[in-house]
Amino acid sequence: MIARLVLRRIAIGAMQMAALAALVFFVIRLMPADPAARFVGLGASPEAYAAARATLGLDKPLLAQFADFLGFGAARGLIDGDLGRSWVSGESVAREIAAALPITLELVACGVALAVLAAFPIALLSARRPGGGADRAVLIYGLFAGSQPEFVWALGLVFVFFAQLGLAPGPLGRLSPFAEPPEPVTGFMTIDTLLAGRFEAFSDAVAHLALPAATLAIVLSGPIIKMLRDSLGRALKSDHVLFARASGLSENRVSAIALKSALAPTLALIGILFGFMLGGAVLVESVFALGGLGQYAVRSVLAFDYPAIQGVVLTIAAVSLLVYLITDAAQALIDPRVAT
Amino acid sequence: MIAKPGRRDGLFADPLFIAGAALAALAALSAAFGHWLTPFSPDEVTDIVSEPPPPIADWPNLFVAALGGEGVHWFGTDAAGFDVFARTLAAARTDLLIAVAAAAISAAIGAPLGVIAGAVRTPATEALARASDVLQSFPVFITAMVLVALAGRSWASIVLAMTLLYAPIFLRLTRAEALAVSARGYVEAARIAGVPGWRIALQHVAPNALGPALSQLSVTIGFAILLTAGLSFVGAGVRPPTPEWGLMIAQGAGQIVLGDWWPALFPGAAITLTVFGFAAMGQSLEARYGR
Amino acid sequence: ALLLGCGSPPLTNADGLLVLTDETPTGLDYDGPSAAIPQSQTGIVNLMEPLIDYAPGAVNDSGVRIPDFTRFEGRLAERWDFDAARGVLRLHLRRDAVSCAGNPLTAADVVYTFARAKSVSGAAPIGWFLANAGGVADFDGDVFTDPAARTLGDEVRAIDRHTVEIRQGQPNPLLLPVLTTFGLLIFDSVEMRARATEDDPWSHDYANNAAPPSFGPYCVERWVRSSELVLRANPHYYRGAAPIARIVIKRVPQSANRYMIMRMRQAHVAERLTPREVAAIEDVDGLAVRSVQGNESLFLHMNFATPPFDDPLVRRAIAAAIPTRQIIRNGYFGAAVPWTGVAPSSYPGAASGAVTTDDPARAAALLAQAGYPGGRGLERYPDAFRLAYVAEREAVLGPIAASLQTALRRLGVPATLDPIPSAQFGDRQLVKKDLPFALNDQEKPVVVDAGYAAQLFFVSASAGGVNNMVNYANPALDALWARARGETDRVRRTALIQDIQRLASADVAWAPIVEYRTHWVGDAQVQGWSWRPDNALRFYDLRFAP
Amino acid sequence: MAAEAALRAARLTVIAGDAKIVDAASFALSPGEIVGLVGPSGSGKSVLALALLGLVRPGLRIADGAVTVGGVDLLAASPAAQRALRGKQIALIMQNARAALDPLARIGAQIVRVMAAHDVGDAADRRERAIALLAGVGINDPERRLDAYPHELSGGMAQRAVIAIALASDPLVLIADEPATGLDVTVRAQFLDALWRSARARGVSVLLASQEPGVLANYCDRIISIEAGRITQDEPVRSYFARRAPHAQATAPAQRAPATADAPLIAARGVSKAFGSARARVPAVADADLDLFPGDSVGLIGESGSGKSTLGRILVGLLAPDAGDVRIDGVTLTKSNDATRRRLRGRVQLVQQDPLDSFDPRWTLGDSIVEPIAAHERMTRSQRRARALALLDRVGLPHALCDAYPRDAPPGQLQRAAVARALSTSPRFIVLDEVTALLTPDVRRALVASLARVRDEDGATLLFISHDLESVRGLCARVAVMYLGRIVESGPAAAIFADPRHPYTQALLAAELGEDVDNRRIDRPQPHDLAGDGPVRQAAAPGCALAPRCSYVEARCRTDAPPLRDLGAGRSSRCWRAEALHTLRTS
Ligand SMILES: Nc1ncnc2c1ncn2[C@@H]1O[C@H](COP(=O)(O)OP(=O)(O)OP(=O)(O)O)[C@@H](O)[C@H]1O
Ligand SMILES: Nc1ncnc2c1ncn2[C@@H]1O[C@H](COP(=O)(O)OP(=O)(O)OP(=O)(O)O)[C@@H](O)[C@H]1O
Ligand SMILES: [Mg+2]
Ligand SMILES: [Mg+2]
Repeated sequence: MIARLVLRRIAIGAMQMAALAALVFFVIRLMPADPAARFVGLGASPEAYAAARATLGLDKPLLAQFADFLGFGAARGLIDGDLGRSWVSGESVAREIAAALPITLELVACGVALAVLAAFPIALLSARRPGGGADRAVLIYGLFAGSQPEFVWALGLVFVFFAQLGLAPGPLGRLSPFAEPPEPVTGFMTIDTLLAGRFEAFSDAVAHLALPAATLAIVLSGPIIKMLRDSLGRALKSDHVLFARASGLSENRVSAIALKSALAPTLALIGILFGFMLGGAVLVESVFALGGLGQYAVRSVLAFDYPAIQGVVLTIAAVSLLVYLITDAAQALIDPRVAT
Repeated sequence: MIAKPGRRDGLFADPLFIAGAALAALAALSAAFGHWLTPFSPDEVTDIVSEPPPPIADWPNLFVAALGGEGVHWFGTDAAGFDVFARTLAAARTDLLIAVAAAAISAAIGAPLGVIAGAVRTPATEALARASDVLQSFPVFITAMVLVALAGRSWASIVLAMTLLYAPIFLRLTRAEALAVSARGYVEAARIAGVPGWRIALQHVAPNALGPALSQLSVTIGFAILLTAGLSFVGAGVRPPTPEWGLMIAQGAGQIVLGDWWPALFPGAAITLTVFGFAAMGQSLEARYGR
Repeated sequence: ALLLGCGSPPLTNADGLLVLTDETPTGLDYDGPSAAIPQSQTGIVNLMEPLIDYAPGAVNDSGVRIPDFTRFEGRLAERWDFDAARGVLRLHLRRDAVSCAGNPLTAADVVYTFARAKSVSGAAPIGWFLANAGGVADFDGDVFTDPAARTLGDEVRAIDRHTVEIRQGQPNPLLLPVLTTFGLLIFDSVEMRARATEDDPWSHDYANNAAPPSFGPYCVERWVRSSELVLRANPHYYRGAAPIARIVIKRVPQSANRYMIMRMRQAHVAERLTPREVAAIEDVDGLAVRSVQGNESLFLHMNFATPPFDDPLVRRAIAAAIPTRQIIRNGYFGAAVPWTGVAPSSYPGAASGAVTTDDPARAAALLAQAGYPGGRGLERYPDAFRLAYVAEREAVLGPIAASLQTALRRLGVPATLDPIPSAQFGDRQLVKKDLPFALNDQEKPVVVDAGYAAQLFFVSASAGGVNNMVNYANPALDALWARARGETDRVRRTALIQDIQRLASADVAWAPIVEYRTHWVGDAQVQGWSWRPDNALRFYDLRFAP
Repeated sequence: MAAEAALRAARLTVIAGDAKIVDAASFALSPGEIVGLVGPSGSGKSVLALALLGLVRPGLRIADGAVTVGGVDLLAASPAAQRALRGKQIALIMQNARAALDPLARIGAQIVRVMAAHDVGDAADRRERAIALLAGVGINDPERRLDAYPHELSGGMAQRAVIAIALASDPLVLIADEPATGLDVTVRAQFLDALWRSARARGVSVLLASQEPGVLANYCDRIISIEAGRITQDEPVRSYFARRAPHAQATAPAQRAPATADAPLIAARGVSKAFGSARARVPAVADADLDLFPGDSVGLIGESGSGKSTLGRILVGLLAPDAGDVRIDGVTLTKSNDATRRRLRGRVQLVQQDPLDSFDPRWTLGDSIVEPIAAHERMTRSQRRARALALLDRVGLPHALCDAYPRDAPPGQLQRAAVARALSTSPRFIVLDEVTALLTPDVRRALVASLARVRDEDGATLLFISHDLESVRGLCARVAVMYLGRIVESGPAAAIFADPRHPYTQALLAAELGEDVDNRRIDRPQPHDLAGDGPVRQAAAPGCALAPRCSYVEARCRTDAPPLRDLGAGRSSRCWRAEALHTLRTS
């Protein structure tokens, strides 16, 4: 029945993507940009300008352009997995995204993982004695952690751990500048270094990932802790936990039961946060010069690079939908009621 | 969970709510009357750049001086020579204007639609729900950037962008609640009595389904402030030198490494306290009106 | 513990040179879409080699060698002779130049390079434009209308394997100068042809996205867009392999971070720090600030096509209101000098103009005279007074724009600030020419000649003023340029060009503000700094002091 | 006897803040004894039940007292020791079985982990034991149920699973908190039988909290009465019923015979309604015929899920039937039930099961009560208030309620307020859907009485849907019995109660727990009980729907479905052997 759930979600997702594609394409074309202008640049004669418009396919009617974008035109397009060429770099957008996406995924995955790891013990601590001192402290923290723009944390951490204490490597990307990056297999620096069996490079990558991931972790831990705390509190009040106590189960067992039932809603939240951070990590990325998807998106928007923007938005939407799908499936695995 | 009515009085028994409300009020006050507290204009540079705030020790006599109408850079000046104190106060106006407007408009659009979509199930309303899902699957930050790039860097277009992003959240939230409420016995009773649908939606469904939207409203204001700041940071927010906390932090952040902590610290504190305030209110409302 | 394990690893010179910059090259084809971006040029000029270059000149007080703009020296061409009568430049190519791909230099490479430029097949026809500026025969506007005109005739031809001739259409003293610029660097035609494809016969894709094959001192080792560019010395380089075998150019967007990393001695060179950060570096031992009063300047442009800027009185009033002293003190921390001319004062033929600034009283008077006493009446042009500048330069231009805005507000001028992304700024300045009011610190004429600068900016668009961003049109000036263009006598030409400049500044075509120093912050051990008009570092010249 | 008490509570006191929820409760259970704990809702039964295991819900605290189990004072013992006692010595059956089960764990796992906690048996044979337990509490094919999740079980099965868990490590004392509430009468009886048997078989002493006199009378040896947290009486079951005998017969059975002569007010013919998707189709009501005459009062009974509510909702035009037609007071129900409702407006009314749910929490009761009128007439505040007060009088409620909010009124009063609202439009026809289900017996009687008055005074026609046979007997002139969406028997109430002509009706009646201590269900043989828990829907099986459970089943029943046959005297039944039943039963 989980299979059914997955299939249904995939179908819906596909339709959403289609709608998105259309929306993005037409919205972007409202932007007050004149890409052709940039192409001809210096020494633009009207003819050169016209030529540029032709190269960009801007001379065609909008619907024709849309058809091309989708791949129903002469050239390859969306349905062939081809996102066109960047107007800034002239490089294939798909290739550029393929390079940037893993960077962001790695960052966000580690950030979320850290946040979750931190959240569980803390939430348990507060749920043990609801309304107690610990509980209040946790609540306050949960509200506080999310109350600053993440770049404040990022800059703060860099200033303290790099500039002041010299513990962390500088915000110079994913590896020490002179370190030889491993053959990109997964695109995840940590994994690739391991695959290449280069452990010094691995620890280097981890060290460079530490601060950015920590930044995300701090920001994300807020909502996660809050959610976990609330649903854990609800679970511990519930009849079935009381009944478990009444049947003489050990405190740890009882906590485990409560935790399991608190997990489902939290999973959903994690999925949402993950999706949000795919684009939202840009602030952290740019502070740490990671060159991830977010930075790519910002660059593209500022440069009115239509194909790149389309590519990024669609990619992020697709990945988030995938993540939602995964979390929902996981939820269904935990909670049989969801699956049916 | 269904809204429990008539417990508003309870709100002010909740320290969390009081604290939150106090912080929010503080921000509102500085937005309204901040300019009375300093002779400096938030958008005119002085000739002194990067002047540190006066040491606390001097504050008493400086205070006297200030009462004497003399200008004091309580929070120092930034790299452009702006008075940080004046700007921190004035920024409250920009940020609250954007955030409150965005949240309020989103709620004003999303919540009623949500009630309708939940109270009357027609193909049209179903389509509405699906459409809002699509809107929601947009990457928030990038979409905001695109929209701002579209409509130009002004507070109005930021509000527009946020409305597009937040209205669906309200819609979904309220719709779910409205669906639950429509299944309640009293709605059924009204139906049998032949009460017209619109009237049921208005008198029964709406009041009982808006609880979650209320707590969401407060939370959203916080989000909106942060998003505004983030947009400023990547240069897609309000135009400098508009006093805006995010912009001030972004500009001041570069100064920290030069040892000038004040241009970033004070707006940073302001944004933290304000967002925390709204988050706290949201939490406390959520505890009462559900989510 | 993890952090402790591998925090800041010590920086060793053995690994090579680490350069921090705000943006790595976005493309490496000088006819590509991103050649106008300065950081792209950094990549191009270190990978490719010119036919000739300026001879090295004196070393300035901060240890930077300035070219001697009066003398040329051979690069890929070891000798050349110019037949003034026929207007033919004969270049004798050196025989020992070998490209990164290992191909020896031949005349075919030069011919290919010009043929490619003339094909205007790239996104931006820089090569064509410079050849045109240098007066190379048949490099004219027809290429855009007439496909036939895009094929190279005999204006550039190989005499033998190592001799080429370039023929001029009419006399033009700029031919040698344009040959030094990044826009006519020589391609390795063998490699380029190998990379050509059906729909990309001129290998723009490869040159732009992988590496431009050439005979330069460095070759691309690794390039991750918007992250890093790693260069490795070309072992066959005809001047001998570069002293620093490896150059790592890292993108660190925030200047504050670049500053911090330099302070932590974790990098060798940082580009484009803010004046404030540079000032703060001065007294850090182990680090040195290298600067040159080059060709970078800040000016205010007011578009003649946008009222009220069509009124010279208004332009003069605004100019008079500019708080130049405050800008130099608070914006550049003293690292700039007032600028009165309209061409870089270091360029041959540059003249100083007579635009007064820093005079609020005069400004007020002029405004009143123009019919806007106390600024009343100007509120009719809110859009005209949106002061645009490149958003990416916020850290530097923000404060300056702010003090300018304040100064204007005090006059009653309803000025607002409008930072816009560089890409968009470029579109509007270069093509649409519809920016009404803008602060600009990006214009540095790549051909070292006041005349070229004058043509670029002030000759009316119809007469070849391709970068006439303010739509300034003055028949008298155009006439002067028409004469100067063909004038081969140095003295007379200079006289004409100085008249042009005087006209321009009399009309306040621009309100020049300051010429600011071009800075690099470097590790003290890094020696051999040299400056070029494109402001891109020449890594070949650098070495580590023992 | 005091010595070997299985459980002894002394001065047990539970407080919320400074309010005493349970006040110095002292009593004892001797081994093998089944003791009833009776008290009105909110009197502290559940709190006490939990406190006996040393547990309280958040907000509560055990302030004082001792609970001695197996010779140990549980409250004084260390947490570890307490855990050891809970489940091992003293086990709990919670009021709401569904909520008590861990929704994320399989039934088997939940049983086994309790065994593990008290290391009963060894890991290997625990599964076997679990199966045995489930079988013991009367769950059929336990192997399969072992791997079921709680949400896959029927209410009855969930209840039994909870008992199985409670019995997992053979406790000596069982605390059962209203274990049978919310179960179908038939299922409930069987379930309590199972509980009683396993208790007796294992010599377990049981504290059985309940408000149902029937339950107490049938299963308890002793009765402890609690009110507002204080134990007021502790007496043998007989003396308890001796005391409360008087108002056992509060309401007189309905005298009015329906005027079947004149045309029916409601005429339903071949009404069918199905729910769910094409794949999983649930025929909620199938081919139902029903006539109601002016002033008529029909009891509609049948186990949960048999389609009573659905039929009721169809009759008031809330649902449009898939097939068949319904004429109400001359109006034919159209498919578009909006249109219907507009035309019927006010002439029909519905009162629902959950009174709290049927009032808008934000409205005063007064406003809610007059809403049906206010929806169509413009009235001033004062007019509205006047009408509201009048209506409150009609159902005998204090005027104070007019300005009260739902949460401030006890369920009984709310339910009457709901009736008042229904009466506001002086309807011809009122459907009452299990209006008594959530009320305590005495409140129930009061409501039934006022309903009878409504019927008799202004001749409204009532359809009274209920599980509770006592109320039906008290109110209804005629009865219709539903099973799996079909009306299987109908006729005059007295006749049907005296001599049911359908095996299902018969089982239903047999399952009723009378208040007669001398005629306990467990002492009677129960040859004719239905098998299994609740109805089993087989898709398109031919033959009688009851066949799988019926003890009179014969070949014909499995092959072709019986029609609703007229048996004369206004009776009809959907059984091939209707006439024979009487003799079969007695023989
Ligand atoms: N967690 C709690 N905090 C405060 N008061 C409570 C709590 N739980 C129960 N009470 C109060 O204790 C009293 C007894 O509740 P309890 O559930 O034991 O009654 P009951 O006899 O079980 O009623 P019912 O028959 O409806 O189950 C009620 O007045 C209730 O308000
Ligand atoms: N809205 C609905 N959607 C789907 N199925 C429904 C719906 N309403 C009722 N059913 C199904 O129709 C059948 C009859 O339901 P109904 O509520 O009429 O029975 P009932 O006799 O009233 O039961 P109870 O005594 O528990 O109230 C049940 O199997 C139920 O699951
Ligand atoms: Mg109870
Ligand atoms: Mg029902």
